[in-house]
Amino acid sequence: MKRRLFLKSAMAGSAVATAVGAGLLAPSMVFANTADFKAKSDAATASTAAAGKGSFKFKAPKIAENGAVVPVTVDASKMEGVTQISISVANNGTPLAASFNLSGAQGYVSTRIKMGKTSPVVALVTAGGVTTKVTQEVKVTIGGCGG
Amino acid sequence: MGSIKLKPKARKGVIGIKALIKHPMETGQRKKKGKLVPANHIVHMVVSHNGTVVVDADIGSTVSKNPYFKFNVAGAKGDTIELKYKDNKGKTGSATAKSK
Amino acid sequence: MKKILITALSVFALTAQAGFMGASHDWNNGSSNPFKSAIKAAETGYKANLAVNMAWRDTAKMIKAAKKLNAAGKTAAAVKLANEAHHQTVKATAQLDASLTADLRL
Amino acid sequence: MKKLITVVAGIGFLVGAASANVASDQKDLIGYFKALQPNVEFADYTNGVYAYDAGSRDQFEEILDGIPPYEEAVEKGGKEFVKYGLNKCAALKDPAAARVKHPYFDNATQKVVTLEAVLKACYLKQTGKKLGSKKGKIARISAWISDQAAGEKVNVKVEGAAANAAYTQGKAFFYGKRGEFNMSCADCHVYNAGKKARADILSPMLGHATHVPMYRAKWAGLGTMQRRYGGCLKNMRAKPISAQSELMNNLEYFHQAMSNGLEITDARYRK
Repeated sequence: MKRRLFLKSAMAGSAVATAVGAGLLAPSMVFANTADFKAKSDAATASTAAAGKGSFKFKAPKIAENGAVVPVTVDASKMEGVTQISISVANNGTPLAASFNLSGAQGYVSTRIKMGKTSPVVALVTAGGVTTKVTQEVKVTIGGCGG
Repeated sequence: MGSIKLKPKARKGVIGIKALIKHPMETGQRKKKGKLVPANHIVHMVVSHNGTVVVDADIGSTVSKNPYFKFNVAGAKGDTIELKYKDNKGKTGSATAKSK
Repeated sequence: MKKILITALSVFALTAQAGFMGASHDWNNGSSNPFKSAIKAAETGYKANLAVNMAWRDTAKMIKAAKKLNAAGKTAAAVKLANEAHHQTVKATAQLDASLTADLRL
Repeated sequence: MKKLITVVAGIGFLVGAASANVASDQKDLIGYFKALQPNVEFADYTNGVYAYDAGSRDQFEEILDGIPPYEEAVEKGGKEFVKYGLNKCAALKDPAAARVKHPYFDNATQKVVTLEAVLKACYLKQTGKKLGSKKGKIARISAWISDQAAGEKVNVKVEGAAANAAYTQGKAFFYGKRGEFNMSCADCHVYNAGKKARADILSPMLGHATHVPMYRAKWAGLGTMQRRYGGCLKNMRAKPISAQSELMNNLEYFHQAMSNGLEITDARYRK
């Protein structure tokens, strides 16, 4: 029992230390993107609201191992005429992470994003002028052990 | 900035293009010793296949440090793949590789 | 053999030190300079912890901070912190014996 | 004086009584983990914590499937290995063999010799300069050497009384409580392995030695086994003990021996 108590307090303590030490992820991530990018992000957010549910694959972890490196993959290679793939983190100040205009490349993108807190992550695919989305909630928790 | 690792590999008529760019991708929001680290991240990236642009991407600082990307393009062994990027400070980088 | 002797000696030193530290607390009460004895107890204890690789992470910081407080004339706070640092060294010493023979607990 | 004699006798007794037996210690440990995680096969402990959690394993495999973030550093380590003439030192001539041989107990010096210790000594001999112990160049070169042994098995040998004494000290360190939190290495990595410390899943100590030096996303770089020791000790609120000191080397000796029989892997990514 005593050990358990110690362990618990140890975890709490080190987690705080980790968060401070790493200084990696602010609780709210409002990124200093350019105005141009912000406009693109707003446009993506607007089309997100209007988009119907996509039939493509969007792979993102349910629980991020490390919020600084969250692997995400959008696979719409089965769809015809994919012209754009965007990835947005809904709870970010500027939600858009990246937007890929594809001209000749297949409807497939894999990358890694960073997330400061739990948020729905939205993949948007535009094919033949129609935009659809798939949303996946990614949980981010502060790590316990630093070292 | 740093180096780019570009690895195009052809398989069944499709080149899988893997790229890893050494870049801090600073958001401009991170503090180090009480001071904000200035934003320093890639904003634009273009991938070409035998001289034709196949991917033109707008990149934000939400993309992880030392960004990794993978794209697929129809092609064959020996094709030329080029990647170019520009960051918010105006610095550019590029790499070219022949597909394996 | 040499190594065993050294270990044995440091264990002996620690045991002796534990006795000394117990006494040092009593001195505090009657001493005209309570900080001096408190900080000495903390430093002696810390040195002994270091010698057997059992030192705690923050003890040295606490000793340093206590000295700073004392220099700033905040004697009561300085003594309190020095005593806390000393207390850490006593607890670290208490961890030693078990840590020399610990094994998987099934 | 009488007290001194008693203490000496006591310690002498302990060293004798705790005569190490790697095979039986490991058997106990494997049994412990088997009871803890009945569905995890021994060989899968090569993947460490990723043997325990499917969601984390997915991300691990995804990252390895791309360009692993340490790939360039390890390649650089390989170039540095030649550039600094480390291939000219007898102990490193065959890098794969060197990884498998270390750590070992050297009867001549009566000390545990780690791979990093050999690297440091060889680097000093070849360049006249000192090499660090935890990250950067030594981690890159050591990782490259370990890559050459990928697929081979960890096989630490503990033979003879002096080697046993070093191993036993390392074992006691691993299981002994220290620091302000009064924790041992085993409190996390044996008794609570697989459980969560907030979002982090605690890794089982079985398999810790298969992928060192490791790349940690948190470090955004490579680090040696002993770099991690320092970090863990700090988390336990104990004062870290110098990397490559005799005590840390003895800890590594025991620690690596507990991974005996597991495959050495070049998949050195950890969160």
